[in-house]
Amino acid sequence: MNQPMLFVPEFALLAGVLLLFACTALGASQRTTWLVSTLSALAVVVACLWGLGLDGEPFFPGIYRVDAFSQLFKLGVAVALALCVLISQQSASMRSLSRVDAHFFFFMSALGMMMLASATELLTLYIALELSAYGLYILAALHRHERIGGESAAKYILFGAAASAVSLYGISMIFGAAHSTYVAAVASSPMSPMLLFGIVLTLAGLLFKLAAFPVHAWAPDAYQGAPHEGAAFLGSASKVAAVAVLLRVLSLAGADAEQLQTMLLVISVASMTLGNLAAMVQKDFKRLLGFSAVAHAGYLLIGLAVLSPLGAASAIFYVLTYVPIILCAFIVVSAVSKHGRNPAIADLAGLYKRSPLLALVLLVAMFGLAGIPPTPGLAGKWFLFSAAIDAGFLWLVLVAAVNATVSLYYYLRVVKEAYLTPPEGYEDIRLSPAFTMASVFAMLLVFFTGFYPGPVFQLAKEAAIALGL
Amino acid sequence: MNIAFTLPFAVIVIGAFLAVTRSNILHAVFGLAISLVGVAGAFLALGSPFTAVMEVLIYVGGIAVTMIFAVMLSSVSSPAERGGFLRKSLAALVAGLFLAGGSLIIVNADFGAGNHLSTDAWSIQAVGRDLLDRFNLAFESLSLVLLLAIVGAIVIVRREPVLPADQDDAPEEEAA
Amino acid sequence: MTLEAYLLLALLLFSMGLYAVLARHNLIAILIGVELMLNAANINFLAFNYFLHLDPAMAQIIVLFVIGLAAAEAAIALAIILKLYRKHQSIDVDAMRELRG
Amino acid sequence: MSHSTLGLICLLAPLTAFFTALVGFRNNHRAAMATVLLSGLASALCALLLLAQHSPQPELVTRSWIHAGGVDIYFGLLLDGKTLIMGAVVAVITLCIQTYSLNYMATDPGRGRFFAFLALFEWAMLCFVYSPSLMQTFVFWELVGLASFFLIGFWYSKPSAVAAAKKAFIMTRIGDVGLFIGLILLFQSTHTLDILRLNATHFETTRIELITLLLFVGIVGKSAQFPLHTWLPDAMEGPTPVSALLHSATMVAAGVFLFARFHNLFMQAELTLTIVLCIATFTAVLSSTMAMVAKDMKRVLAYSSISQLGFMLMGLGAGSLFAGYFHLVTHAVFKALLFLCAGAYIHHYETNDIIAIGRAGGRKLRIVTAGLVIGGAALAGLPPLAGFFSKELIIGSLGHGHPRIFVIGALLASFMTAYYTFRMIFLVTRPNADSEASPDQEAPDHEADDHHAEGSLLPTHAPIVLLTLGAIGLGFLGDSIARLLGQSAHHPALAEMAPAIGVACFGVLLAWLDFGRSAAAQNGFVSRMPAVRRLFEQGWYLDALYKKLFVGLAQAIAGLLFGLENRGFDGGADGIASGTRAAGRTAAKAQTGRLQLYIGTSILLFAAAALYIGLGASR
Repeated sequence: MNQPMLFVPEFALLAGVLLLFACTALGASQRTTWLVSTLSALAVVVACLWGLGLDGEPFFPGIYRVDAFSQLFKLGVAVALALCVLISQQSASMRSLSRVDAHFFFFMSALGMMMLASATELLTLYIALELSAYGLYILAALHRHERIGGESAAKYILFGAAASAVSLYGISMIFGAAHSTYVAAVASSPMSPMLLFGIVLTLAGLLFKLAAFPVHAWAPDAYQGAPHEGAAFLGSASKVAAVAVLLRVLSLAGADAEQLQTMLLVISVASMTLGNLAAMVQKDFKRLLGFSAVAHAGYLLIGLAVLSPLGAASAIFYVLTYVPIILCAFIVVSAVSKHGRNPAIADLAGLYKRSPLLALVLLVAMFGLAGIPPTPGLAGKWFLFSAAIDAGFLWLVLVAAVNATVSLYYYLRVVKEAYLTPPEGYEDIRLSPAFTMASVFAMLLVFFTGFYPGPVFQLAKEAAIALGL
Repeated sequence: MNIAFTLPFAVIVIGAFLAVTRSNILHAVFGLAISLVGVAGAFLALGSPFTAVMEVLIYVGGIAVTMIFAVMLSSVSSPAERGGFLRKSLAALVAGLFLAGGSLIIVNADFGAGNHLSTDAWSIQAVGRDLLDRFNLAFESLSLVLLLAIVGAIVIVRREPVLPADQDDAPEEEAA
Repeated sequence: MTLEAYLLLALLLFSMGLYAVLARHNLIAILIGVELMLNAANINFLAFNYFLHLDPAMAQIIVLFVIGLAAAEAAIALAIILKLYRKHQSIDVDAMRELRG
Repeated sequence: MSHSTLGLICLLAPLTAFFTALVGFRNNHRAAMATVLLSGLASALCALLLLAQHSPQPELVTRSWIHAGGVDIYFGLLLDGKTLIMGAVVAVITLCIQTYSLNYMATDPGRGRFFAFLALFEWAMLCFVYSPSLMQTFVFWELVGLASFFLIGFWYSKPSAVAAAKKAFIMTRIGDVGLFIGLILLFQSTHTLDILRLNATHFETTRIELITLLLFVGIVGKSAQFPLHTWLPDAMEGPTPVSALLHSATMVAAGVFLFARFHNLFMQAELTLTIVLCIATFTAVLSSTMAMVAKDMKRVLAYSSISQLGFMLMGLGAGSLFAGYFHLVTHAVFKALLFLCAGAYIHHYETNDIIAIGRAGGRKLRIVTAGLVIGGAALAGLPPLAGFFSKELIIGSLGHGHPRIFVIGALLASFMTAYYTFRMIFLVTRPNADSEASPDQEAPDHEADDHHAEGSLLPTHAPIVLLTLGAIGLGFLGDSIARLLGQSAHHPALAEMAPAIGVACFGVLLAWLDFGRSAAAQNGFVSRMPAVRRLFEQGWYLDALYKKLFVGLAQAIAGLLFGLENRGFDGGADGIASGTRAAGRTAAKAQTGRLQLYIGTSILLFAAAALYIGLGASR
């Protein structure tokens, strides 16, 4: 395979970036930009599908790896991007002036995330991390209700900047201890206190992206304060990229880093417990999703913490199937929202009467998050739990199962609101074709992976093998 | 004591001290600038004149000046640092613990036989070559980052026009 | 001078930045703290490179990039802070407590 | 038609009906009801045909779902004796109840949705019963619980209904955690999900004790055994047809069926069996005492369900698959019958109170009263009705090689069952306005306000008649059921049966003395001991205890974690729910809104971890 071809998904994305930059610069209308953006995103998805089988190193050796692992994650990012772009035709929750420009940030950030999946050198990785994060910071600042939006964006970027500074300090320690920034070289260098010190500090910045305890506090705020489409992107694509980069860095530590594993397990348990408990008392639907994202970071960390190929494969499967599920939830948020306001859970009342399709999308989303069949949520948990038991962490599974029980409570509260409460005082919702398309597409993805998890899990296993854990 | 180390050391610490403690935000920014000049000195002492120049140009010339602009735009008089003894002491505690723990790691670290002053002359040519060779991708991405930041900053601070009472676009406030 | 001296200097700078992040009321002052932390990492990179003579160009390039990233980050953060000021008429971190619970 | 076609129709009809009724006929109740009824008919026919064509060898109709880690996970049908019987029972009883609901729910504004959920319930239960793999078993076990949540909470405008639905869901989920871990452990030890192969596995280690114990935790939750039984009486808040479905062939039967499904595994675990026997016997006695004083007709039946489930588990735990299974089947029939009768009274007289129903002239509903008497007699275990045979077998199986205490417990529960059943019957059929008994003013209101459509009575009476016939005749089918299960039917000798018949007759006699004869005070012997009555009425204070326990625990933990004062617990909701929510509120308080606190905590924790790990590595 010649070198430029390895880069096809990124090139497609870059072309989209340039087109959208042109749209921004030339002052194209909102509708034109949306069309350009949607078509480009589709092209990216196609490019990523085409690129699934690629393998190679397109640059100087050791900097950037294109393999089954990276390509699968790129596909996940691309799908999330396409769905987010598709539902941002109106973007009522965004400041009216920014609705054209937002697409540019989506694409930029997605480019950073794709690079994160492939980067095998810490500097490249750090730059990709920042590229993806800056796009999200900007997106988070565009909510039309500026009071909440500004506060959440300021908290997000300052917390993020501090976390990435800690991370960079950690990378400098790794550089000093391992005499290199190449992941391969670091992985083969002998463990020293300083190296572990560096790895843990680096993890702080990466766990920040995943919204795991204790660096989770930005998530509910950012979910609540970002415009709906931005929050959707934040909740889906960013999670995918975070898992990719975490797996990459954890493979540094090797399988025998017992204390590191202990730390990750503690973080996992704390994340899921805190996220689920706090989600229970939320009234704002997006904030609830924010806390639920913290809980899901906890579940994902089970797969990462066991540091085994099976664990990695289950985490990959979980996060990939999580994308359409969480996007279903955000489609509902976006469609229910009136004048771009954040919907409270009470605003979902009688959704079943107001828009049956939307109610079904919500049902699918909540069942998926709760892990109820026929969504892939159950298969994902099954894989994660079996990996944990294989590694001998029965207690962890116990905690996670109790947590899943607790989480059902608030997911079902949402379903109950939509199906059992009468829609008094709320008018019917008319879905635009774009929303209908996005809903159907997202639900198809959920049902497909729910009924046939086999193919995706197979891909996840290949990815885990390519990672070489 | 080596003057090449102590001078930057003193400048950095004094500058940082100002930056961290001055309640007038303008003074704090000046403190940051002083500290960064010291960091540039340290870079020089570490044999890298190129980065030292960049540090002064970009950081002191760019970032610090931008901050001053921001301060000017937001308010001339910064918010008073009220009380907050508890917050300060807690912050000092966390920072102090980090300092103590980090030094423990550093002092105990073993850097092997290669730990001595380097005499290699660092050429700007090598930097330039590597930028276009090994770090080509990072270099390109950095340009994207800068583009993103410029566009983003403009988009964020752009003022929203107050539209006529259009049903959908009327700016609404969240209930107080 | 030894490598350890430079590393300790960087650590001190980092801790001071950390203190600023945790203790200051003013959002810009918090940002200043972050900049100090980033510079501490930069000193680390160059010091390691200089004393362990690892790679003639790598550390310099890293430092260069970090400076660039810091500039971009500062630009975005300042823009957000400015916007916040317009809405709240304040850039005190204590004014940002609407999102909680 | 081939078996696979029949099976697929049987499973897919309710699912199709669910979606059609829910999405397609949102505003057309008539069409929704017709669709569901047709699907119920199709399922019942297919299930009966499958039963009629059974082959001696188990048959698998499956489709592979996913291949992971060397294990094939598939979905489909397993056709053997156990599933065929249970499937037919589920499908037929569901059909009866759907027919019955035509009248019962005739004027309810949400009847289309109600029928849709009935279809969902049936689908989940059938898929659970016919499941060939662990995965499918668990998936549909959960869905059964979910569907019951929707049905119990169907009258969402009643806060008590919502609370009951929540309670049912939470209580059963507690058990499900155990079940889930048990299933995973089972999978880990055997590396197969295939139920047939699992049942053929022989375990060498004591791990089987742990696994079966965990499975039993799930069963305790689902089949409402002590200490997780408190949800079942409250589940009465749903419409009566739902109670009928829930208590007979679905929801609670799922637990017992699971036990029967894994009977071979349980037989390998001595310790678990003993625990099962203890809990089942205790539950049977405990809940019978509560039934003796309840005045709400549905509540009496609910307590009796709990105790009969205890009986089934006693039979299974004593090692007799046939006895327990047979009782599961007969109980499904007569309990459905009793609930439908109760529903007819409640519907007609608009009260749940037995005494009030009797005074209002309950016996004038002749067909219903006949059903109540026959169903009650079957429940009491009077020969030659269905309940007699199966209960006899259970007591017989307990007699072989088990401590005396279990037999005594069973006889005691059997006596109380006869007593409270006939107490109910006599109060309804022989009302006595001069007696000491008074209708309970605080008894819960009758169900919905305005479902009074006196259309054709056929949909009400036909299922009652059909089930009455079942309650009379099913007892004689024991031999064929035993053959289907591959067991030999054990016919106890008359001498063995004597004690059981004796206590049952004694119970009836006592009920006659207390309630039946014309001069009776209609104030049972229990009621004459106020302290005992209070104890029984309050369900041995277990609900209050749980609430105190869980709320207290949550408060203690919350207080310990954050040192905050606790306030604002919801008084009404279930203790566990409000306890967890309190913990939730405390957890949400940790999100203080202070940015620097977030950053500080994070850095402190990460630095601590980094130091611990870094310095730990140097040692």
